Amino acid sequence: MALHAPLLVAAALFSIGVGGFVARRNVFALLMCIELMLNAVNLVFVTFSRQWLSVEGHVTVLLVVALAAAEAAVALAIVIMLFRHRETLDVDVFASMKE
Amino acid sequence: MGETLSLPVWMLLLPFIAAALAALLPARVSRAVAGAAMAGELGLGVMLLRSFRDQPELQAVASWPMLGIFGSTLRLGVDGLSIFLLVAGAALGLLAVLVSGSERPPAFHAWLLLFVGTMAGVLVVQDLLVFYVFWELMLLPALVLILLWGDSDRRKATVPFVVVTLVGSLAMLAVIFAMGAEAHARLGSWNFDLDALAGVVSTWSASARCWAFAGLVLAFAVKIPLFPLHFWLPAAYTSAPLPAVILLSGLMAKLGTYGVLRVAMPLFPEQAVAWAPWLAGLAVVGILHGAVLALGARDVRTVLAYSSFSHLGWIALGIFSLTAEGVGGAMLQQVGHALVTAALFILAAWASERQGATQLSRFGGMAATHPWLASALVFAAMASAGLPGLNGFVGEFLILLGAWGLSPWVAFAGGLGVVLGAAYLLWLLQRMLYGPAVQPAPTGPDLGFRELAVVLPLLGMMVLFGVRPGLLIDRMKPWSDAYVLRFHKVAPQAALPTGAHP
Amino acid sequence: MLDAILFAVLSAVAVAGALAMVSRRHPLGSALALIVVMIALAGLYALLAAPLVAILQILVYGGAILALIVFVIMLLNVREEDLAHEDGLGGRLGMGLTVAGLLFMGLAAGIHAIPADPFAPPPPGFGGIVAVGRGLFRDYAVPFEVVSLLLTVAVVSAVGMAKRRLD
Amino acid sequence: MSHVALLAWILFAPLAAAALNGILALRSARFPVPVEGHHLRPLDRLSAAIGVAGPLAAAVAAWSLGFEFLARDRSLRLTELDLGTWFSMGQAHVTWLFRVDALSLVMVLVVTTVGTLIHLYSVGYMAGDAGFPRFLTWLNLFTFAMLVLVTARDLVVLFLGWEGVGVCSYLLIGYWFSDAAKAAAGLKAFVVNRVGDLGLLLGMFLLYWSMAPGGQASLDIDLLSAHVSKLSVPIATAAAVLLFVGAMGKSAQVPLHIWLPDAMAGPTPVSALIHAATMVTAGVYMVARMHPLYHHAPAALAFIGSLGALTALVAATVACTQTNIKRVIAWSTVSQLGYMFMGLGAGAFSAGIYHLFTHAFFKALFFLSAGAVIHALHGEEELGRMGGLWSKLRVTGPAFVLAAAANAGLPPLSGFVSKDAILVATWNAHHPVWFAVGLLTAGLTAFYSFRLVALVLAGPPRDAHLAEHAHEAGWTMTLPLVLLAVGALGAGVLEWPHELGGTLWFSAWLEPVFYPSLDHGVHANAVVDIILTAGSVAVVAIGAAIGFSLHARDGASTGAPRPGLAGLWATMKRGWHVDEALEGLVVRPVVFSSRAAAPFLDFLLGWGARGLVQGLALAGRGLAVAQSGLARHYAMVMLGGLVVLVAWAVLSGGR
Amino acid sequence: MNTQLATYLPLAPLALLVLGALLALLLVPSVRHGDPDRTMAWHAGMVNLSALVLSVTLWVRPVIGMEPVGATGAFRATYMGGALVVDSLSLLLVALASAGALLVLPGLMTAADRGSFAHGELHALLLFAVAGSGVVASAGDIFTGFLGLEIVALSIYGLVGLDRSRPGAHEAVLKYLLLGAFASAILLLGMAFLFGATGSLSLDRLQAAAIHLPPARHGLVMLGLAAMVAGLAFKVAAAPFHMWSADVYEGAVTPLTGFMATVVKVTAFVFALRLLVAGLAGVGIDWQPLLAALAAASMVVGNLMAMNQRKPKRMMAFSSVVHTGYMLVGLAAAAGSTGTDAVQALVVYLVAYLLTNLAAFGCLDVLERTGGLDGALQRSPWLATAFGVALLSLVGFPMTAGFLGKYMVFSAAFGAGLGWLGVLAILSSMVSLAYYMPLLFRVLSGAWPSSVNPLPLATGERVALAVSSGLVLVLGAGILAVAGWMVPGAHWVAQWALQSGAVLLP
Repeated sequence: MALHAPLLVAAALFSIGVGGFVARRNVFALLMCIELMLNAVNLVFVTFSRQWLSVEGHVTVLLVVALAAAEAAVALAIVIMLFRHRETLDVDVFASMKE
Repeated sequence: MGETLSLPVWMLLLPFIAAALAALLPARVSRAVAGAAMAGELGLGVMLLRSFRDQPELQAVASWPMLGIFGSTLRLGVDGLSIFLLVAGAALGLLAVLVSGSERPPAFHAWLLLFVGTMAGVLVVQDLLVFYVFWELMLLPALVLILLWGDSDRRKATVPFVVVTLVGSLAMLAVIFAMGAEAHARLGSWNFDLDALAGVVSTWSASARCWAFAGLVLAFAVKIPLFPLHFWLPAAYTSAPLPAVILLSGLMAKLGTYGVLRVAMPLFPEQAVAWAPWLAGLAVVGILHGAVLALGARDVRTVLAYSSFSHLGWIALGIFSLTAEGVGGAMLQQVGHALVTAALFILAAWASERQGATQLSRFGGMAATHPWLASALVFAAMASAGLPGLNGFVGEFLILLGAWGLSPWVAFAGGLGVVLGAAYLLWLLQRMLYGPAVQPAPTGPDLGFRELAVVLPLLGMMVLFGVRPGLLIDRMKPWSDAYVLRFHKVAPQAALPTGAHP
Repeated sequence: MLDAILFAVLSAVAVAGALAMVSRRHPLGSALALIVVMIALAGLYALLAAPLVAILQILVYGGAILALIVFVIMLLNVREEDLAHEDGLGGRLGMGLTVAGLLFMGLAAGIHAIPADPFAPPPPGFGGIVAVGRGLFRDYAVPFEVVSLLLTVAVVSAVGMAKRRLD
Repeated sequence: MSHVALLAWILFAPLAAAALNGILALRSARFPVPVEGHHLRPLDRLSAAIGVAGPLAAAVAAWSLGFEFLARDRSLRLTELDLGTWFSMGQAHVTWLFRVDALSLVMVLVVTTVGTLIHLYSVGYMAGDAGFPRFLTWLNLFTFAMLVLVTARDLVVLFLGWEGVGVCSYLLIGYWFSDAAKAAAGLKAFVVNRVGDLGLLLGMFLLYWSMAPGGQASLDIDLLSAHVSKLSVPIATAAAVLLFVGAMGKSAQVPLHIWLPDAMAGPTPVSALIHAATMVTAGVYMVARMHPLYHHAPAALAFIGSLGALTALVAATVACTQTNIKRVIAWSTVSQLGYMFMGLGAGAFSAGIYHLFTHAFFKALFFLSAGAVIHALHGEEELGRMGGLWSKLRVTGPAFVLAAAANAGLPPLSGFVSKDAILVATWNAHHPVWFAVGLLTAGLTAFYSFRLVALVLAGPPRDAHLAEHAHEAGWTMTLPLVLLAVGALGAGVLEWPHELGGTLWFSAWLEPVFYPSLDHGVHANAVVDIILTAGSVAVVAIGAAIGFSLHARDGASTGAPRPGLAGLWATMKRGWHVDEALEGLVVRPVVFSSRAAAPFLDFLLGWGARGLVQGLALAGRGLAVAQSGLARHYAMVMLGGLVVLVAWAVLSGGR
Repeated sequence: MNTQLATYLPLAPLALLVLGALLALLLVPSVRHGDPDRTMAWHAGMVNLSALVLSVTLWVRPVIGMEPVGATGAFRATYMGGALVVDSLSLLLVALASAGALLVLPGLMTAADRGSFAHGELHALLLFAVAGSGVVASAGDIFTGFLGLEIVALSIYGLVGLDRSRPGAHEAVLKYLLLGAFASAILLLGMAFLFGATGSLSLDRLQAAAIHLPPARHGLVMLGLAAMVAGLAFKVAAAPFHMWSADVYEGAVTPLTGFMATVVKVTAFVFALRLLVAGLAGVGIDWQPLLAALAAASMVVGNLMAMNQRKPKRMMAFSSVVHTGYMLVGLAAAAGSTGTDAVQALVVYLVAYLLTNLAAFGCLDVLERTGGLDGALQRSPWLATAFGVALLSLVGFPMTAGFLGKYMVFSAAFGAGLGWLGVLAILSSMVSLAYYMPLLFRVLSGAWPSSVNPLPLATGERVALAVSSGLVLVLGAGILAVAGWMVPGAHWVAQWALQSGAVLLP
């Protein structure tokens, strides 16, 4: 099993996440797209640490997971605040500032 | 290399120090301080003149080592080109303070002094980067003086003035960087000294030098202003307060031509020779265009503003003729026009405040009510029209003479400016002074003692320099002769034209 | 050989799950799809000699984060009309995925440029809890501590924003 | 007293007088004293004394210098006053160098002598005018400038005098500046003169640069004259013509003559001194002074002569039709100047100068006596209200007649001699056309001169009331008339033709000056001369007779002699519409561009500059579409950027 | 004092910041009596001040364990096997960050009094943000640095989101967070590829690996670079990754905007310096075009957008995009050249930019709060003067910090053979006049409603504005060095910047 395959899978997942991010309007969907991208990144890390046989990649993955959790926490807090405020999960509603 | 402190350095520092003082002191005192400072500046200038030797090279040189990233050594000094402009700057500064009302706040005089100081900086430094710094700083006092103490429509006036000027000087900045980088690559260290750069850029490709020359000329042409970059001028001149306009048209405009002489042409002689006819053409267009506009203008200050534009065209024409006569005449005219334009603007302002208006339609018959003011105005106007025996003539004559050396047609077209000049000046006098007295009649007394004390010396100098211009040109001649010789080398036919025969 | 097949299957599941997640209208659906992706990824990690990461993937992600998301969705008891009415989602997705496809092509091309030398067999215990733990707490103590700081900040921000007005 | 000192006196006495009078003028302008009637205020008396003393001193010095010269060998009749360098740049080295030789001395004598008389006259004429000192200031200053002009040895210094007299004339024409029309007339005079001056300047430049390659570039008249032979004929011609353009302006040659009739707005002494005796002849002097150049350029001479002939004829026709006493004389001056140039064109320099000399006397006399008439009629200038004054004006009347006769060229008056010399010269120089024109002009001249005499003096008064109160002026005005009359009568002696038993003292006096360019035209076949002279005298007599008889009848109108001529008469009266033509061709376009075209151009420029900024701002607005406020749009843009970066990485990667 | 302990002294500023932040958390609930807001503010101020003083002192007098690097007086100390680094650059960043926090603090307090900030969190988060840039400053490996950036980002989210008074705040924080997370993911992807290419993320090992990197792996490095640069471009708001900035700047309360525009951006640039100039210095790839393209895009787009803005704050947002472009010019020059000139230039520009924008946003805050910009000169001359100085510095007028920075960066660009970029930068300076000058004119000569009273300014705000605009002039006076006169402040900055360059390129 060579180096390329998992990398390609990661690239695919990342791209799908990106595509979703630019397409969706639902806050949760957007958050999950970001999670997906982070997971793709993790896959890349794991793959390369498999290649280098260095544990650094694994450590990094764990830290990225923590990072993801942190971001999710803040994000969900914002979602709660916004929902309390505007009764919606639609991101497009928030476009008062432009040009 | 000279010592670290010399007369020019003191002349550079004095206005800044005085400005700091004037800003902090109460109004009345600050005006006195400003006047004293300018008088001192003038005194220093006279001392400098007394020690001046009639030789082409830089004199009273001071030099410092510079911080590496800024260049090698900073040289300050004066030569035949800059010395009289420096002294004239001091004189005009004194004049500006004298005519500025005592009700002006301290800040006003502080800014006036800063204006003079920055212009002195432009005149004495030999390092292009520092030259640029002063060149830019010079804009700030002008801007503030107009914006804070100008007329009602000052906003409209300053925007194009500032933007166009800054655009021009940024073009110069680009060229400066390019040259500095070349020096950095060639000499191993940043160096903006004019002489050093002249050696460095001479190896550039023709097209590169063309672009560089164009950039520099653009920066200076805006200040002169050279047609078609003059559209900012009338609004700025007419909305500026009197003391500011004295410095604007008296000296700042000359710094444009000074820059061409000092920076643009020596660095790129071939381009100068190649472009001279076209630039001279633009200058002539400016002469005529300005004169025609002045003929049609309906406001005293507008007439004078356009006349200033037209006269700067004369100076530019002399410079671009690249003949000893033309360049010398231009240098003479730089000083001469400073006198005349200052006198004209001052007298016109006094006339307007007595008439309570600046539109010519509301003037008339002033020669009957204010004979002395009228006589002074006629006198100054005649000097401005280049009447032989007054200081306007010799310069214009030499310039036209040189222009013929470049091309008879240029001289002819420029000569039409002599006719138009007489026309618009006399037409101005006709509308202001002659004819039946208008209603409401001008009020207030004729010229008082203080006003005479201001204006008589000016008129006196007009006669003096008209009859004995040697007092000035004998200082300038060595410089201008040596200067024109540079262009022999690159193009003999440009330096001593035989006058293309019709 | 078995690895290859497993890898193929898991990758297929992951990609399919990802696509499903992106295209589901209701967040709950997307969340479930995401869970599938993560489990598949955990499998891939295991295949790539990262057992600990695989386990943590399932525990932390499948457990904590997803639970958090679902919990919030429930907490807000979002009604159907509160959802973003994703009219024209298809079109946007199409466009988004096309551009993303460009990105994928770019990444793929870049990946292809890498020399694909086969993996050396991992040393025993590689990616095990001991190795990773030693790395985490000795060599990479600083990042670890920084992450703790990060989490603190996250909590402070979250609380600060989410708590009701003091007055 | 040494010659140099005399020359200094000649130059600076008037200047000093001008300065002193200037102070008085400023003072009286600032602290005005009311005037009553035609009386001099105390201050005016002082300034009158100064103002007359200045030119008088100059005149005395001039005459003594003249007699000194007579005592000398003709080759030594030269005096120079060197006041050092004026300016020096490149090859242009100009010095304050004043020189009096035979030619200059003639001019100096005319200027100072006639000038002094006119100063004296104006003391009476201007008495009671509020600005009396100012008037004398300008008059003195003018005298100084004119003397500089005629004594300058350097063309640039000459140009100083040239413009100086122009300014003084501007100020004097507009002397009554409260009348906008008069001031405007001064403006017109100055600007038209400037057009000519431009020609003069360009001529100097051409000479300068043509000498420059040899390193002999100079504007010193004598040096130029010495090197003039080095010039190629075309260049010499071009330079000569350019210089002559200057003369056209100053000496009112077609088409630059339009300013002179309007210049009559000034007080009459001004018309007499500046616009008859001295300034307007400056052009003639300058051409004569540059004679080596013109001798070197025959084509230029031909041009000058032809233009002179044209001017003489045209002006004469116009003079026949004028109804304002001063305008008649003004047009006649233009015509006489044309005569002089015709003479120069024929190469008869001394004849031209001689006509200048005599003309100064009789035309000054003409103007002053006319002024006396106007004075007598309380400022009335219209012929339509004159007539029948012979009995009233015992001194002025005869002087007026004498002036008219001299102007017409009736023998034995000075005008006859000088005009005859020119006519003969044209014939001998083989310019029959010029001769014919000259002859015709002579007839016309006689006609309008005596038309004027008839309308002013003869017949019953057209305005009884005016005639009733007419009175002779005081001695200050009549004395100059008498003296000038003597001059107009006797000046002819100096050049009385051989054939009539005279000697050519005048041309002999000028010969050392004109020697280089052989002064032909005078020594010729005596018989032919006699015939020509007789012919001209006949024509003149006929013209005079018609002119007088037509207008001496009582009830004679100032208009066309018979209705058929009315149209032509009107055209001629309008000066052949030259003024209107120039107005339309030159003034209108300039005014239009100054009011409309040029400002519009500037508007466009400013607009373009602003447009540049606007354009950028517009581009910005286009860009702002992406700034929609929607997060996913921003993300899309970012994604685009990322794709580009990745593409760059991949494409430039492998190497 | 125990030398063992003394060797850890250089870590003091960072430790101080972190502990201060945590202490603030403990203070939040406990302070109930007295005036809790003031207490918290004093706490934050003191911590920042002492961090500033400490780092400056350490720079002036290095202690044991800080080995000199090169001849410029630069130094470096490493801890825990290179995981933590304290050198001239990191001390400079800490100093800048805490100084920035100090200068926005008064404005934030006034805003908090008006708005309904939860003060405790406010100051805690501000401290955390500074601590985050402290982490970036002394991170020994890229990932730690990235975590530091995330700390800063998360605290900014919190700071923006805390403000319940501004309607725009929620929207701002939402956009910022979503796009920020998006960008972080991209950045992480790049990091992963870089890891793949070199096998490690720690800087010194990266340096070592970069020097003899098999060409076959260059592709991977490029891929990683592309993604990381994209992510960083978002953090520094470089076009086309800038679009969030205008909305977020507008939505956030102005002092906070000032903090974002300055400290966050500067921190990200320091990270970029560490990664690109130090980390990958050796690798034989030239990615100048990448940065040059970003720089050009930022200058063009920023200018074009800024010209059309009616709200000064949005205008400033886009103008700061333009300035990002200038900084990227410096970065590109640094990436290209091997000398330290470019790095020094960039660092000087960072300092100038920080001071200038802090002054500008500070004045803008006060002015907008009280009756707008028009004719502010009559209302309160000193404030108008400060704003004028800031604007002139933004234009790059001589004798202001802006000119010094521009001069050095542009000349560096010309020196590094990026002449076209230098010319473009100068052109963009020309264009920028079109939106800076009108603002200046409004302040100087606008007509103002006479009803408005002279501005009520808190003492702290006065001091902050005076200090920032004053420092702008002091730094600008550095140009006097042309006359051989080393203006102290400017000279020190130049020296510090020089040493920062030296530690990056040993």
